[in-house]
Amino acid sequence: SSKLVVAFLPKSKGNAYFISCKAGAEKAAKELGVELLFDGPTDSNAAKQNEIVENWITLGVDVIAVAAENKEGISTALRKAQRAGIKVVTYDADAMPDARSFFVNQATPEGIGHALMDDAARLLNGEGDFAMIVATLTAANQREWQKHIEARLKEKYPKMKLVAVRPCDDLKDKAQSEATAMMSANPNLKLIMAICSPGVPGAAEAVKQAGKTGKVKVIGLGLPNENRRYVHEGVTDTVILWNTGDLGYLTIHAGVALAKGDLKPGAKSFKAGSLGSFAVQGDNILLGKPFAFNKGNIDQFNF
Amino acid sequence: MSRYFRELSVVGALAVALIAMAVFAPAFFQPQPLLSLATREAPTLVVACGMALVIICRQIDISVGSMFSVVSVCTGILAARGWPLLLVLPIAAGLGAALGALNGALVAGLRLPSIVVTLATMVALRQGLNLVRQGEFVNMPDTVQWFGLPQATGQWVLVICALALLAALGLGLRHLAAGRFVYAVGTDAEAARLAGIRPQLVTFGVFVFIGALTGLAAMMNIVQSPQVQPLSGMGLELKVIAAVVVGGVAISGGRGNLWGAFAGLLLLACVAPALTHLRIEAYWEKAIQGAIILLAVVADGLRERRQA
Amino acid sequence: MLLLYVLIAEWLFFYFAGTTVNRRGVTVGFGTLDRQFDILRHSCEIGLLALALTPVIITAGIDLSVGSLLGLCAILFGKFWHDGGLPIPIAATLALGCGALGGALNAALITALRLPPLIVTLGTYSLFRGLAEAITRGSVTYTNFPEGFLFIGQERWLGLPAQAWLFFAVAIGVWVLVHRMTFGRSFRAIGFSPEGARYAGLPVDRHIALAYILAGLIAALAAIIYTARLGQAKADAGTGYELFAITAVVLGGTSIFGGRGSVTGTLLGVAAIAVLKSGLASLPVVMRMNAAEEMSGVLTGALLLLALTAGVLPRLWSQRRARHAAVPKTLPTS
Amino acid sequence: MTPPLLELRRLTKSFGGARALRGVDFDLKAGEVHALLGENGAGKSTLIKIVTGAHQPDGGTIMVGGELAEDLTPAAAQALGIACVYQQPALFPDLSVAENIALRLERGGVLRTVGWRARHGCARDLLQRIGAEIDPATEVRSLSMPEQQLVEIACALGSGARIVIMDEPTASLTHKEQHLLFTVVRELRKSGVGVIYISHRLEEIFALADRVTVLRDGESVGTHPVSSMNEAGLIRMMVGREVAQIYPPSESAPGEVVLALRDVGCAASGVRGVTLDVRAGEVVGLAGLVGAGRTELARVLFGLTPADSGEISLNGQRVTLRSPGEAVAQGIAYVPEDRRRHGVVLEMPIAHNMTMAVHGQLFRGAWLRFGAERSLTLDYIRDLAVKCSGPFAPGGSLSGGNQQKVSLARWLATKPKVLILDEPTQGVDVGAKSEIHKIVRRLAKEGLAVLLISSDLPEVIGMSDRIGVMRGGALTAVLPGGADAHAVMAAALGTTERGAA
Ligand SMILES: Nc1ncnc2c1ncn2[C@@H]1O[C@H](COP(=O)(O)OP(=O)(O)OP(=O)(O)O)[C@@H](O)[C@H]1O
Ligand SMILES: Nc1ncnc2c1ncn2[C@@H]1O[C@H](COP(=O)(O)OP(=O)(O)OP(=O)(O)O)[C@@H](O)[C@H]1O
Ligand SMILES: [Mg+2]
Ligand SMILES: [Mg+2]
Repeated sequence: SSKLVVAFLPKSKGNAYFISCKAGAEKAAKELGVELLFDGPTDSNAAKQNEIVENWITLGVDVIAVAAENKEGISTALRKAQRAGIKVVTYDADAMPDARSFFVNQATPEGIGHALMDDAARLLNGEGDFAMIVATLTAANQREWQKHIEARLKEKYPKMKLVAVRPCDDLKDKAQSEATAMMSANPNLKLIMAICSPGVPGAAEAVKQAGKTGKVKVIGLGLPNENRRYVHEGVTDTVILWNTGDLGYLTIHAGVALAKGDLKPGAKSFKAGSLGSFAVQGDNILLGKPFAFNKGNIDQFNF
Repeated sequence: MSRYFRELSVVGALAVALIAMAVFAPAFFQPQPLLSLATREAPTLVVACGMALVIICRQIDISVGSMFSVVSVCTGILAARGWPLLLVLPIAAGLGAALGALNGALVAGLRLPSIVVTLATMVALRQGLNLVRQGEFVNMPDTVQWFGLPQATGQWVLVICALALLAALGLGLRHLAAGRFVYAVGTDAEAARLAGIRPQLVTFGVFVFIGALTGLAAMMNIVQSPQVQPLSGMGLELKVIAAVVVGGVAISGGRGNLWGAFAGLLLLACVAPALTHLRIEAYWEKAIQGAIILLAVVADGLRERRQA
Repeated sequence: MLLLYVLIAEWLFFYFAGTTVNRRGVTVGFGTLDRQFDILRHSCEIGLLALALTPVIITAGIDLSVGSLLGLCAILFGKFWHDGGLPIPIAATLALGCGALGGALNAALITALRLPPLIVTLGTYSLFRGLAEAITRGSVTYTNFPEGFLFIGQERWLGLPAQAWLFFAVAIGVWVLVHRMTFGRSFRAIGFSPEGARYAGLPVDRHIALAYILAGLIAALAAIIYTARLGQAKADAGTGYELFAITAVVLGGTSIFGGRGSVTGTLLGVAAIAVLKSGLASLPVVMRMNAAEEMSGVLTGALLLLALTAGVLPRLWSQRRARHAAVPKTLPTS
Repeated sequence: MTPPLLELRRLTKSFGGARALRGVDFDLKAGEVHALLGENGAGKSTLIKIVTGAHQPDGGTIMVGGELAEDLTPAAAQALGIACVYQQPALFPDLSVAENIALRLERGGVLRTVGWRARHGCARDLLQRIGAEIDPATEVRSLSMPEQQLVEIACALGSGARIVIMDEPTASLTHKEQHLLFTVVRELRKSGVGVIYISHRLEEIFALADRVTVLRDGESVGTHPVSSMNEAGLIRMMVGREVAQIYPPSESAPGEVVLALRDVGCAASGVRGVTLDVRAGEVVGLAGLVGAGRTELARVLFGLTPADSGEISLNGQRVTLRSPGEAVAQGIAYVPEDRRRHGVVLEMPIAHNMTMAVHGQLFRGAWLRFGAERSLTLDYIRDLAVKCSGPFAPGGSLSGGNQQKVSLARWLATKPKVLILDEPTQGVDVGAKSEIHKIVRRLAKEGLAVLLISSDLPEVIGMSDRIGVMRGGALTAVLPGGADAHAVMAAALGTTERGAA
């Protein structure tokens, strides 16, 4: 066929977050008349990501868009793709700069870290104990976010204390167990911050079951659909995220533009179909600021 | 007394652990979190009962995790479509039993080694589920959660159901002829045959049984939260095998009981929350669980050596 | 032998169905040399574990801990090199030593205390992975390995992916051990009848220990290759590999009851799984369903059951025939 | 006329190549004790296993109470009223005595509940009836062999069967227990039960049985009323030749002491204070009743259960034997009693079996040399006249006697100084038996020290230069070769029991 082939690699393909990215990507692919391949590991596994990319190289796709599970791990494969004449963009989580042309940056780690920490501080009036639930602790962007959260905490909120960080293996059930244990171990806990998407509903379910709705607040990074119920019930206060559909949409547009030669290194801005223009900072295409979903606005979104 | 030495020593270890918690982290003992813990472990307990049966029968089933996921998702979809739970419940058990029957037919009918058969069905079922569902969650309506009961009531219902199942199975294993057959076949299938038992039938039955129990456990799982995650059964097989073995069921068959398996499960299930309470970093969890398993078997080995 | 035909059929099928010429006139897909090399590259680690497990399973044992040990050794290797500041070769040697030590722990528990291998290695499965996570506190990832080291995992040497040479060397080593040395004989005797082997004066415990220590050593080598391929050492390395390795070994005709089995069978088993997985990923139909991984899982499971069933069918058939043949003779004679 | 309780016609059964039964006829009437007699391996156990449904016959008919019983399974046989005491107790070691008895006796649906109290009561009653003092709650694994046998007997007794089969029930019983058993059997007969009674002890048969059927090499050679038979006649029927069997004469003059035992004991296996010398070129027989501890002594010498007291010397040098490997290195070879489990690895080729103990010598540097292996194997196949389809036929495809030769070849290949043979001719046909005897003689002539354990009294007496007699783990007497059989038996039984035997 004469269609361009764009391959879109999530960290894990069952994750609702990436499924919503895929919806935007599909929309863009349709508009642009390109063929979209979507494949990824079912669990977040760096080795499998590599294998999929290498398969795509021998399949001779035109563009590969990657959310990197692990920076170093994937970069070798991506460099190989570039040598084979394939255009590479990353989204959601970046690879090494020399292994891709552009990174579609949903929000800087700093921006995310600050937004979460500031929101936590706002809810607790800058004072009290809080805990964190993270994914596997091995995911690079989780580490990055955690680092910025802790930096912000140190710098601006001396009266707040991070009492526990527990991994949930990207499993909601595990997040729930961990949150339950954290609450009983720390009676003064005021807030749980979950920075992976299964973690937020998991923590919310734990708070709800413990009958501590309102006493222990839940915030985190997550999808509106997964958290809608808890936000309405008042268990979860705020969910912070960017528009994931737009992220997928923008990524495909950037990849195709790169393959067609419409987007070149050094560009200052980039126009992506119906979404209009985006700023380009160096080799980062910026999606915009993270968005806070709360009781007031969450029903306007469906992803 | 000495007959139940093995089970009692696990209970002893559990008691020591709980006393230690009472001294060092009394906050561990709060009714609500403990109820939550019990609720979440309830499905595991049901599967562990089935696993104990299978291992006593000198077989093993490592496909329970995959069966659990498959039944969770299938019945989750039915429940989400508004099928009445009273109808979904037997479907869950039936689906589980059917999957178990597949394992049972291959193991008992063709006399294939159970570890390999269930390894194959484990991989095939898990990947089959991923193939069809692509890892997607099933969203459940509110009416399904806790069977539509208030949360606390629902939690108690689940815990009591699991304990009732445990009690029924534990008593049945000891006091029903069928239970004694399982021990007989696990001890020596040839001697059982000579005694007029049909070992292949018992083996088949045990696999059907663990399937049905896994189906029930899946049902107990889907009523607990508003979403059903297809990965929910991941690693369940190793967790229950570990619990059963720590609880004194001999992997060589014919020895052990459900009470021990129950104690073993409690011991392992307490590790993660206990670590949180003792403010030990989470990364030690797996290592500690591994150490508990090894400790249990090493103790067994040493005891047997002394006796021999 | 059946497996060899399956493998050839599989390969030919994917060669014809999975190879296309793309828009730019380049041949792409399964039939390209690059893809064949990728298959080789990606099967090295699981292949090594399968080789490690072959002698163990021939002794009627099992080792569930090899995947976890791979993870632990990868982490230790990274730690020796990065935190310990040791040169790569020394770090690698130390990691290999740790692998052998891990195998020795299994061996000690299994032989000295006569514990069932399934349970011992289930325990060390958790223990090794747990230690890997504890050492890195779950979060440290060792990266930035020097180019020279990454060469092993990512570049070609004498035309083949560099790690393939290591893999073949180990394969030949294990083949010689199992098929050309007395150890292999001993493994088989132990697998068929441990008491029989003891009564023949064979050092049963020492040879069982050898099988497990070797398995640990090979798992450590797989860890180093894995690290070199991905350029990172992380606590989750090799998760679930043990199951694939066991599948490959059993598919290759090694009996889980011990005694029977061959290294060539294991290699064929590894190849059959790898070709299936990679081949499916290049079929357009499967690609559109984005389900190569899942489909290959389902098919591998089915293939395994098929192979097992094919193995027992002759037995069942002869039993049935014997029974039928006996029927006329049992009729009353009066 | 009422049909016989049990009627077997032209039963045949083969195991692989070995034909265990070649067309056996047999019948059992109500209210009789019918003895079944035959040499080791004659097919007695096989016959009764077919009757109890444990084995399927290849051909022939089984009639129970005048009705054709087809596709007999153990459950079906029990339903027909057939109960059996097997030669090797088929009990569940992990279950209690009461449970074992109940598993045999209780019938009904799988959902029937277990009445523990009734169960224990029933078990206690049954055990009392046969006079066994065993607590029904103990686990079977902690019982001794004779106690397990008693539990088996209790099972058969309690089943209310019309046909009770006993396969060497007295083999491991003490004198007192035997008496109780006899009473039980007579009681059964009185109540109209048919009893099939297998025993090698002729005196028991004369004391107990009404009729006797003799099996030889898988065929029935005749059924006679016991009253019309005498001992010599029965033996003639069993062996098909005169009793005075020809054993090859001793040709060698004993040389230096090769193996010297001084007060050797092993607490774990019950061997106590054994003092014995075995010289080069000498065959020392070890006689004793089953369970006398001869195998245990052999296991001590082979390092399987190392000695914990006393001294073992080889060629005048003190040695410690802690593992079979060490024993082999010192030049001790042991041809074990249970050849199917210990003697040969059934699944492995003959060649691999034969070279298994000489890996170190034959394969330098652990590297297999197939040529050397093949020629060594062919040599032994020729020397010992092993009947096989080739050096790579699996060990399991051979008949018992040929398996024994393979097991023997394995140890001859090690060029041992001391050869321990444990029941070398058990379950071996007459031809192979005399071949093995010749081989043993030849080896002795070549200067080997041979320790021959055998339960076949004529064999020990005929083959040995000296006879050691064991009882209860101790060596109670050393008699000269060709000693009187009664003297040997007296030593084996202990003089106090002599009169009863
Ligand atoms: N399961 C089996 N597989 C192969 N061969 C067997 C099996 N059972 C018995 N045999 C062979 O069948 C023949 C008859 O054995 P059987 O046990 O019936 O003899 P027996 O008369 O009971 O001897 P004994 O007095 O030693 O008990 C022997 O040659 C024996 O080796
Ligand atoms: N499997 C067993 N379980 C329990 N006790 C056993 C077992 N085998 C043997 N014994 C007991 O060990 C003791 C010694 O038995 P051993 O086999 O050494 O006797 P033996 O003289 O070699 O007799 P034979 O060789 O004729 O059977 C006996 O008291 C016997 O009852
Ligand atoms: Mg017999
Ligand atoms: Mg003996």
